[in-house]
Order: sequence, then structure tokens, then C-alpha cells
Amino acid sequence: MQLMNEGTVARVVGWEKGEGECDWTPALFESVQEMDGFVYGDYAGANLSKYCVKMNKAEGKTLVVLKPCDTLSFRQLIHEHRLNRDNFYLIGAGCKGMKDESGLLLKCKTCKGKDFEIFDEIIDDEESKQPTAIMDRMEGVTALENETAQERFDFWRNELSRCIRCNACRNVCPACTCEKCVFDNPASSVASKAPVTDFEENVFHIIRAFHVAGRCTDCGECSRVCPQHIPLHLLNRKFIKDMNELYGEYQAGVGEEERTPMTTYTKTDAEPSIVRERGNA
Amino acid sequence: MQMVNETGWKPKIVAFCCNWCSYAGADLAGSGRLSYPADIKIIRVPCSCRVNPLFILRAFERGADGVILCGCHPGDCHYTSGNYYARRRMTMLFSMLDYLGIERGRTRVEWVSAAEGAKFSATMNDFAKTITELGENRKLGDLRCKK
Amino acid sequence: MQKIGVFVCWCGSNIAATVDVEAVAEAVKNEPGVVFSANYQYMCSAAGQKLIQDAIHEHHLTGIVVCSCSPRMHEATFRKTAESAGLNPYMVEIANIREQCSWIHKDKEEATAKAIVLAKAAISKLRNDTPLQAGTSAVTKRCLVIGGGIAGIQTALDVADAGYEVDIVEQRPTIGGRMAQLDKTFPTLDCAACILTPKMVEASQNEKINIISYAKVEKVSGFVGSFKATIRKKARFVDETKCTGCSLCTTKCPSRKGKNEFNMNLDNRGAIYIPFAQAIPNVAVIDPEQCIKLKTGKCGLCEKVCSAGAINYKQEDELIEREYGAIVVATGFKPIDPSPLNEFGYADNADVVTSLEFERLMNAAGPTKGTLLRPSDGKHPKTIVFIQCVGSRCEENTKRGKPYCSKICCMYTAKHAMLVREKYPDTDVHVFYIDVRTPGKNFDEFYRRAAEQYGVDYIKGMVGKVAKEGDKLMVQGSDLINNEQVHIAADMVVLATAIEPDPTARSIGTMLTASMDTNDFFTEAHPKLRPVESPTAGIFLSGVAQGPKDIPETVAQAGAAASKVIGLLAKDHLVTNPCVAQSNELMCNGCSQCEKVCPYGAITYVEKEVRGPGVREVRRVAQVNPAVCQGCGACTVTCPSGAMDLKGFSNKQILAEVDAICRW
Amino acid sequence: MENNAKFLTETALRISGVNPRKCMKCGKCSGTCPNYDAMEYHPHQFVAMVEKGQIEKLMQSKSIYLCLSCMACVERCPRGVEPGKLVEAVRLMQIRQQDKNHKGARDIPEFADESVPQQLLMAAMRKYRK
Amino acid sequence: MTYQFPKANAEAIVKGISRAVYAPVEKDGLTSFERYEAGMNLALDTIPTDKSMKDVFFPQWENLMHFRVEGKTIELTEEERCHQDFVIFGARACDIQAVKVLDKVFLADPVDSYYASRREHCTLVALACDKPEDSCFCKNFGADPASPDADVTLYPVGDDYYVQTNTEKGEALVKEWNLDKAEEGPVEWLKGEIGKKYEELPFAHLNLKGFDGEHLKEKFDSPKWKKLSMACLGCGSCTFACPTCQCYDIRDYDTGNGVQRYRCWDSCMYSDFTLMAAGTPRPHQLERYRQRFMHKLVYFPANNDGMYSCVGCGRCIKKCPMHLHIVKVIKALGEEESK
Repeated sequence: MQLMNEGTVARVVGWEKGEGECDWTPALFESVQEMDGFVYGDYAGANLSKYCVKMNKAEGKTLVVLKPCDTLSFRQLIHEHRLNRDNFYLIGAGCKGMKDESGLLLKCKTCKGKDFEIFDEIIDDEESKQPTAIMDRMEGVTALENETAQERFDFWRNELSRCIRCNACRNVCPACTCEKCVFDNPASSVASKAPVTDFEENVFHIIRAFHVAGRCTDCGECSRVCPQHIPLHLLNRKFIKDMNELYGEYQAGVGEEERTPMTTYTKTDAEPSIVRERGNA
Repeated sequence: MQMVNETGWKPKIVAFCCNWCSYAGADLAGSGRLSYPADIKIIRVPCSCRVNPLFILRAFERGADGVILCGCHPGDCHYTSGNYYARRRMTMLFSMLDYLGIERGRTRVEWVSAAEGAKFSATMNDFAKTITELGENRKLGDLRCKK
Repeated sequence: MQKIGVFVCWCGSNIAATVDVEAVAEAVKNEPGVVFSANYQYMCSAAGQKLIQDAIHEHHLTGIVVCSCSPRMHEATFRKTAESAGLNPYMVEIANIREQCSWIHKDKEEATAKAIVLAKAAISKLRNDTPLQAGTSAVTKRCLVIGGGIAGIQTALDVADAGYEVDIVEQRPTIGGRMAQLDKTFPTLDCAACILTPKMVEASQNEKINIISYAKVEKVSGFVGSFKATIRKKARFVDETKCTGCSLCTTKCPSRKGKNEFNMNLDNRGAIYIPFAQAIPNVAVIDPEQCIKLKTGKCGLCEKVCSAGAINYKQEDELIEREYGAIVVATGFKPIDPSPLNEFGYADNADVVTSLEFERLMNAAGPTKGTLLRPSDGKHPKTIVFIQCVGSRCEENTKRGKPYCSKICCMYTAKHAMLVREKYPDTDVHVFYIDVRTPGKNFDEFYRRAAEQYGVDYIKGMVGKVAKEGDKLMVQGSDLINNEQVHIAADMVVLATAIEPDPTARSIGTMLTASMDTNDFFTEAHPKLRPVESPTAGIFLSGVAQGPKDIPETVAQAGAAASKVIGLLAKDHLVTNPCVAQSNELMCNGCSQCEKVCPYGAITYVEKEVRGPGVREVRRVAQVNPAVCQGCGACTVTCPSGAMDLKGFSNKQILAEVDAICRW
Repeated sequence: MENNAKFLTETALRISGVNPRKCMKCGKCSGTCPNYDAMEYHPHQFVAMVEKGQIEKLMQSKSIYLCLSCMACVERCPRGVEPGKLVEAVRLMQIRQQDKNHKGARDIPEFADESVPQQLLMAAMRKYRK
Repeated sequence: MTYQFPKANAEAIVKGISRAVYAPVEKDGLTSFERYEAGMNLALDTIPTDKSMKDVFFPQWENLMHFRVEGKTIELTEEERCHQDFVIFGARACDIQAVKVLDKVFLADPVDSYYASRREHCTLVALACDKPEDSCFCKNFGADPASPDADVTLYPVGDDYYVQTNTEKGEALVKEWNLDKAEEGPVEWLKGEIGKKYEELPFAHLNLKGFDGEHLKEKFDSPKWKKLSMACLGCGSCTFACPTCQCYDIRDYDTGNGVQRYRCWDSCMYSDFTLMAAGTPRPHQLERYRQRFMHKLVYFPANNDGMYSCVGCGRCIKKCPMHLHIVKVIKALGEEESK
């Protein structure tokens, strides 16, 4: 994979091995010698798009290795003017489904597909084109929707009460690139540092999901990184499912259109009362 | 007139009204002496699209039992498109609250024009009734505020 | 800390009968920041206002809350009161304790309690108020009209009449637009040229009007009152100041392959040409695609025959930069291309023509000099079938056509049918229609005349197939009234094709940040009450650019747009609403989400060095133009970081109100 | 509408997936129909009659068998109503209840001796299962 | 004294303690120290728990005081300190070492009375670590997994726990349990076994040479920080899992009727950590990342007689979403030293 020599690109963002079998870490390589440590394979789960925001202002081009799903995040970040396409050389890397110590990652079990949305060069093989999805992406959301309101409430209380507000979900999220998050901003009137009450647990996750609605590519990093194992993707996917159903199929990070379902409308959109009229109470 | 249930508990309801249609509709309800419960307090906003989901969550945090957003009818927005955005945003927010198991009836959007004083009053009465039936908001408040 | 005064109005007994005003004034005394409170019978009266002014002076108040009637009633009054006492007028908040309290509640205790909460909410908001200054911006007294059809001409004439300079930018070599291509006009059947050309001449002779033809608007920046436009005037290769319009060159030009756009490509023209005899400016233009001299360097015949020496093969595009106070969009329309609707056989049969082509075939200045002849063999058609609603009224988002009614087809089809029957009474004329829509003065009478006096055969039903059989066109359609399928062997078929906005409209809309609907028609600021203004301040709409309409409607709208322009240009300065959005550049991500929801195009992005505690770098940040922003707040909710806020209705102000109301 | 008619209408709409209210009554379907003259009820009438609940009349008419299923009407309808699908739906409804001796999937094994080709059974299942 | 009871009785013993008991409890696949209630799922075999024992003495958030505004007067109510004895059951050597680190911070002058009151009222029952994880490296930092320093120590041998009391407080607690006395032999055997097991762990011997005040500048200026910190998201997972991270923020919550003043954990990984009017002193993640490890390995020992504020529990190894952790830092910067 080290076909990029110095000159064309000033640095490479990829992965290197850790102390054990599965603890690969996103890594920065700034010279050809360093590239000896470069690896790509089964444990390259992290989405490197988020690191690109930091690299956007660096001198020279940065080579970044992106999996098919990561390219969606990259494209979305271009839509949001957080990245300048010209500053990057993108290697689309084939993906056979990524793993951690306990096997195939959750996000890969509901893989969205193997197409690269944006790239300069693709390195893959036949095997990496085979679908990895083994379950329906919206299965979890649908199951919850079919429960009663009380069941849903109990489910989410149990899940969200574990939140320790470590901000891993936010900090890993390629859609969360605010210079200053409202929850960190003392002037915003809603800043908070610890989930002191149920309400603070709820509001952080509702608002975070709302802020990334339409921009979330469903890369699944939030759930992957949560040290408390909260299924955060179920919140984002709820918005994705709703938007698909109400405003037409949409995948953030695909195509040239910069508008998201939340920054556009039609005159015949569903009324908010649709929430009262459908599904289980 | 105030809504009171058996325990003496009274609902707290916040109504966000856009300046051009619904706030004027509320004024018309007033000049027509069309009553609705005193538990409902109105906050004036320039347009329904000014209402941030955070405002609604904040109301619940601080002890509101219901929040209603009123704006111009779709197509009649003073700013042409504000209520269309509000409609999508609120649909998404309400759907999420429902998904989290919060009672559906606690949030509502109604389009009330400046000429619809009667509708404003009827809507508010109906909403207050719904909230009274639902009872106190226990799922989405911050208990620290109760101290 | 602010010093707040609270003034509780009795409104006679309107408030005082149900609300214990003294209790309200007493209850708010302990609110943080409140240093004074009072109640009075009529706060809006001269004496009431004096009470407020005195309190402002005496207690050095920094803001006031008036508990009274709706702010829609007296907010302006109390703002003026405050201003005259030296207070910033935006440091005034109204608690509506009449419409929202005393008038709708009967129980005094309950109403008083609510009035206190409303007063406290207003106080909480006021604590977060900041003084706001209404800005002003100068108005450039010049108007740009994009499009030189009847809509643009009429607007220009009306604006010029009021004494303001107007530039008309027209993409074709001549003004006149679609109307110039028409033969006769309904419902009076007067000839289009006879009523249009005098207007064209008038426009060209008006000192205030400057016609920039064969040009396009390339870039627009700025905002209401001071737009800056760059106009590209394409090279004509003919010196406009020298050409006399003698048209000798056009007859001598050896190149004859250029399609004559003015005649809907039904015949050819020279490489150097004047679109039509009455063109304004009456100046020749060279089509560089066809000109032998420009392509091969040989020929130069036109230069030789031109006694005025106007030909200049070296002419280049010219860029004109100018400032305008107002811009009028009059970009007009074109008929759709019916080829994709293959059942009508337009692409395959020369004798299936669109209505605009038919206009040219009937026109004395047209390719057939006004004799109706079939394009295929030049014979007189004996049976003509007109088909209405071709590509109109189709299901949305399908390739069948447009979802809207094109509005003018019913009438022009009746006109065509009538003209044919009048000129060639031996011709059979059939019209297939779905509905005949004639809502206009003398319109239905006109249509009935076609059917009753001229014997036009109106068939309710639609054509399913047009197929060539020998030298006939077999038209198969349904006759719903007789419940039968009809087959007509026609010599000519005329399609009343839908009209769509000119293809340049979308790019112009984007340039002007003027919103458009999904069909590329410009959106009006309010569908009923502001039908000739775009939501983007300073942009006005004239003619079909806004939606299908006929000539009288177009002229009426053009005049209306002109009066709006005049109203704007008559002002030296615009006072801007200070309650506008503001972007905190330190927090802005530059993500452009706000820009997308702004209905006014008030938000632009700039690369800028931002400075703050520990921050000093160049970032892409949003900037709001306060002269353009109308203060709806759509951007504030779209902004995830909260960088965008609305003055006068800031997040803090609204949250403070929420907190005050919801206190547990 | 009486109950049976209502049931039939709903069935026709469900099978066809057509919304007859989208029809603007332009008659283009009938204008385009190649077998118009043979039919008692024409494509546009199918749409109107289904909307009015007159399914039984349609079921009894020979027209349902005279439709060539060329789908020209579906292709050309400006409003996307798809009359051809309605004709097909009504035809299916008629076929399914012929002589009221319709067989369910469970009845099939009785018939399935070696002389019955497997393909026939499968084809029948596919066609009439809906 | 040495006692003995069957492992199966552990739950009954915890239930039987008359005071409040905090013990490792498993819920939804995660373990943490919780106030034990009947029906909870004791997790006495887990090493280490997902969340550390720190939570008991220094919870993620705690109220300090409450202000109430009436008219123009302010009324202040202080939060009560801990005044009832309680027991922590099942503490591990690393967490106990961590409390010693916390003591250096919170019990030094000025004493943190909220923390001190909890320390005072606690009786600590420790568990020797017979089944360490690969991520354990506590012995590098002075903790002894074979005989953790507590009021009472439990040694799992076979199907039994052997109990040794180390203090009077401990002896008093164990008396309540009415246990049979036991031989010391198995305890000594187990200590030996544990000693051997720890020798075989992958991170058993880390080279800590040079991690002291003497080499402060050299470590601080190392060019390796750039690469080490690159993948850091700046989340607080490591600090919140860490048993010694003790930074907190004091915040006010406006309840509408008054103000609740509380403190909550803060993380040096956050961009708004120690935010001042002039901005943050560590504007980049590199500086924040360096701060955390420099503090654990250099600054803290420099100021506390060589005591590291890492205890080798291995939680950061398990919790970091990007697999960054202190062992990588020690290895990267330590290598430099050995050259």
C-alpha cells in the first residue's frame, strides 16, 4: 500500500499495530521510513475522516486511507466546507468487514455497501466487494418502535443512565466538528459537563442526534467508541429512518447535493401530528 | 378558568407563537373574549422557525407539562418558508421524543392564522385538556428545579 | 446589572377589572434588577407616557417593562416614549396582560397570578436585552431589468417615467421577447407587432432607458439598495454606433445555414442578420458559428458592402460593471420541447408543430409570408388538429411534463382555430381539450365565438396517438362526450405545448439568491400580498418568470413591479430592522447550513482571520447582511454550534422567558 | 356505497395499487387504447367506475378480457393513474372467484399426482397467490 | 487473624453486613462499584471493574451547596458530609493504591472535607487478584495484588475465601460474620502463585527509568508526543475510567428558584479544561495528551516522593476507543532512556 512516496503527499494517515492483536490505532506517518509501521486489515475500524479536519490546514497534501463507509463521511465534510478536496489524496481501501476482539463490528453487521463515494485511487480485491451486512440496518429501530411507550422509556432510561459524558461519541463523530460545542459553551445556557440528572442525560443525546440529523452518514463510530456500550446509533438511525420515510430516501454524503432533508422542505410535507397518528403509543 | 385535576395539580403549558399569525390569532381570541386556561403562557417569536428544539426541552426541564408551537399556515409564512422548516424540525423532534418513550400528547404544532381567534382558543382548550389528562410531566423534567 | 422599571397599565377597566394591577406592580418589585414599579390608568396616554419618561430619568432606568395590551398594539408607542427619554427603544418589553390575560379570564386571583408570571417573563427577557441600533444603507437610484420582453419593457418604461435610470439586459440581439414572435393576440385579435413595436421604440428613445442587448448578467453581489452587477455584452462584430440597420449585409451574406431562431428554426438566415425588421436596436449581428470570415478568415463580404464601416471582426466581449438599487427579473419563458412525448410524433413529423411555430407559419413576416402551408411539402392543410395541454398538468416529478397549467394555451388555441377558419373557411379544425379554461375578461366569449361562429370542432378528450399514414397524420383520440374513439386524418397537428421558464432563470435565481420553486419559476415574497416581490429584498418579479400568465396580466404585473421599484428608489436611505441574525465568528464552523435555509440570501461566507481568547486563525465564517436579513431566525436553529443568534429574540432571551414561565 | 361494493372497490385498489382520484378525466387512456372499439367499457371508464364503486359491472363485462395489456394507457397517462393495472386487477378478481371453486394452497396436494407437471403447479401458485 | 468461608456464601455475607456496602456489581455487561442491594449481580471475579472504586469516595458529581434567592436575600445551605460508616467489599490492589494517590491530593492541606468524611467512615475489604488480565501492570507502580493493603483481605483459594484481618476496624467487621478460623498455609501458597502469574504478564516489567523530575524537560520536549497523540479524540474515557484522575469542575445549576452548586469530574483531555478568560493554556490535543501522561508519570512523582499517579489497573488500555494508553507512552518514551 505504500505506493505514495514523498513528494506527492506530505503525510499519510493510516493505522499502526498496537501491543496486542486487535488494538490498532489511527496513526500519522510523516516519512517513508515511518511507513514500515503502516498496516491495513481487519482491525482498521476507525473512521479516519474526522482526523482530516485537523489535517485540512496542514502544508501539502495528506494521503488518507478510507473504507467505503468512511468516504461518505469525507464527502459530507466537503459539503460542509470542513474539508478542501484538493488537500487530500484519498485511497479507497476495500473492506471485508472490520473486527474487534469480539468479532465483526456492529457497524459492519449492517454495512451500507462497498461503493466508494469519493477517492483518487482504489485498492481492493474481489473478496472486499462481497456484501458483509448480515442484518437489516433498521432492525433495532423498528423493534423499538414496535414496543410500547413505557417499554421504550424504560429501555432508554436504562441505556442512557450509563452515560458518563466522556464525549467520546461526540468527539469521534465526523458530523460533530463544531469549533465549540453548545454543551461546552458557557454562554449557550445549556452547557454541562456531567449527566447529573436524567434530563441532562436525555437532552445531550437528543440534541446531539438532532444536530447531526441529515448530516449523519451512519458510520457507526458513536456506538463503537462508547465505553459504556450505549447503542447511540439507534438514535441517529431513528432520524435517518424517519427522514427516509417522510422526506424520501436520502443518504448523507452521497452525491453533489449539499442540502440535507433538514435544510430543505416540500410544501406537502407530513405534519408533526403524524407522530401521534402512527405506531405504538 | 384553570385546569385542575383531583389532586390540585395544575398543568404548566408553554405556547410559542409566531409574531405574524398565531400571536395575532391569540390577540384576536383575546378581543373576542374567547377564553382558554390560564395555565397556558405565550412566548412571542418572530417565526415558528425560530423555535429551537432546545427551547422545548428547556421548558420540560423546568417543569412544563406541555409545549405547543403555533405558526402561520403552511404557505402563508411571513418569511415564506419558515414554517416549512419548523414543520420538519418539529416532526423530527416529536418523533424522537416519542421514540424515547415520552408521551406523544405533550408536544403539538398547530397552524393558526391571524384571523383564527376561535381556532386559537379551541386549540388551547383542547391542548390543556390533553395535558391535564396526561398528568404531570415526570419523564422529561429536571428534578433539581423542583427544589 | 440593569435598572428596570415596570409599568402596569389598567387600560381603564379592561385590565384592572380582572387583574389586581397593584398586586402585579408589588409582586415584581423583588425581581432581580427591578428598581421601580408603578401602575396607572392609561399608560399609553400622554400622562402615562410622561410617568414612564419621568421614571426613566429619576431612577436612571436602563430598560422598561410595560404590562399592558398586545405589543402589536402599542410596542411602537412605548419604544418611542423610551427613546424620547434617552433610552434605547429596544430596551422595552411588553407583557401582554390584556389580550392574553384580563380579557380571557374571569377569576381575578387566577388572572392576577398569570399577569405576574407574564410580567416576570418580560423582566427576565429584558435582563438579557441589549441596546440595538437600526442601521441605514444608501440607495443607488438605478434599476436593472433582466429580460427585454414585454414584461421587461413595460417595467423599464414605468420606472423611467418616474425619472430613474433603467438598464435592460437582453440575451438576444433584440428586445421584444416572445411577444414579438406572435401573430395576433387574444381576445381582440389585434396584431402583436402593431402594439408591441411602438413600446420597443418608446423604450429605445427614452433617455432614461439604456438597452444592453446580446448580453447577459454574469455576476451580482450586494444587497437591496446597492447591488453590483457585472454584465457581459457579447461581441456582435458590428459597431452598434455605426450600423444604420440598412440590412444590405444580411442579403449579401453567402452563409445560409444558420437556423432562424426568430422563426422557430423553420427557415434559415445569414451569418450576419437582423432578427426581424423592427428589431431594437436595429443593428446587425454576426453569428460566429456560421460566419465564414470568422471561421476561415476568408470572405469579408459584409465588410465590403457596409457603407457605414460598421463591421468589426475583431470585436470582443465587453464587461460592464454597474451599481443598482433594484433588480427586476423578467426572464420570461420558452415552450417545452414536446419530442419526449413520442405519442404526438413531433420529432418524426414536420407537420406536427408547436403553437409558437404555428404563430410563425401564420405570420406575414414568417417563413411562409403569412400563407398557411405545411412545413413538409408546402401544401395548404385541409384538416388541422389542435391538441391542448401537451406537457401541462402532468403528475409531479414524472417525465410526462409539467405539473402546472400553462394558463395561456386554451386561449391561443381558440385564437389559432379561429384565425384558420377565418382565413381558410374550407379547412376543418378540430380541438382536443381536457378543460377549456377561460377566466379573463372577454375570454369565454372569445372561446364560444370560435366554437359557435367559426364552427371549430371542440372534442372533449385527449389524443393518444399521432401516426403518419401516407401524407396524412392519423390522429387517434377519445371523444368522452360521445364515448367513442375518434380517428382523424389530419394534414397538420398543432401542439399547445406547455411553457417553462427560460433556461437562464435558474442560474439568475442562484446569482440573485432569489428563491425559486421546483419548476424554476421565481417565488414571490407572499403569494397573495406581495406577488411581485421576491423574498430577497430588492429583487422584483415581472412576467412569466414568476408563473404562467398572458399579455395583459404580464403588463399589469410589470407595472406593479415598477411601482415597487419606484417606491424603493424614491428613498435615499433604507432603515434596517435591527432585530436581525448575527453570527459569532469565533464559534462559526463555516458549514453553510444557515446559508441554505435563509430565504433572503442574507448570509454569505468569507475567509477571515478570527481572533478570540487563544484563537487567531483564518477560518471560513458566516456573515449576515443586516440590510437584507428580515429576522425570521431559520438560520439560528440550523446552526448546530449556536454561533448564529437573532438580535431581539436571542437564545438567551427566549430561554429566560421559558425559565420564568416554567418555574416549578 | 353498500358493503359488498365497498369491499370489491377496496380489493381492486389494493391489488392494482392505483389511486383513481388522481385522474383528471382527460381521456388520454382511451385515446391511446388500440382495442378501444372492441371494449364495452373503455380505460377511462374503468377508472371512473372503480372510483364510483361499480366493480361488479366491470367484472361481468367482457371488456376485462379484451384489454390487450399493452399498457399504453399506463405509459401515457399524464397523471400516473395507470388504468391498465385497474383492468388487470378487476380481471384477477373475476378469475379468482369463478364458480367459487377457488382452490387454496392446501388443496393442491390432492391434485398433485405424477401426471401434473410441477411447473404448472408453481405457475398457478405464483399467479393466484396474491 | 485468618478465617475462611465458602465463596458461595459471599452474597449472604454482603447482605448480612449491617452498614451500607459498596461492591462490584455487574449490569448490562459493565461492572462498577455500587451500593449493594438485594438482587444485584455481584461481580467479585472481575479484574478490573469497568469503573473504578474512585466513584465511591469521589463520585462523578456531588452537590456542594444550594443557594436560594428570596426577594433580595440569599440563603445558603451546605450539603451534609458523609456521617455513617460503610463498607467497600471487593476492592483490588490497584484501586487501593489509587486511593493512596487520591489521599495525597484530597487529604493534603486544605483538606477536602467531602472526600475526607467518606474515607473516614469506610472499612475496606480487599480481594487478592488470582486471575489478572493481560492488561494488568500494577506491580510496576507499587501495588501488591497478592496482599492488598486494606482493613480486611480476602484470598480466593479453591471454593473458599480465606480472610485475613489487618486492622482493628477490619477485625470488628469480620467478627460480625461469625467465621471459622483457618490455617495461613493456603494464603501463603496463593501469594506465591499470584507472584508467579504476575511475572508472566505482558507488561510485568516496564522500564520506568527516567520518569522523574530530573528528566522533566527532556520528556516534555520529546518529538514523539506528536505521533503518540495524533489519534487522541480528546474524549474523557481514560480519565473517567482512571482510578486516580482527580480533576473536577465546580458548576452552578440555576433551578429557577435558586442555584445548586455541584462539582463534577473534569478531564484534562477536554478543550475547555482550565479555560480562562485568555483562552485555554493547552490549545492542541498534543499538549493535553502530554499533560495527562506527564502528570501521571513525571509531575506527580516529582512532587510526591516518587509516587506515580498511575496504578497499572489497565482500564485506559481497555477503554480508549482508539487504543491509546499509558503503556504505549511508557514504552515510547522509555526506549529513548534505555538507549
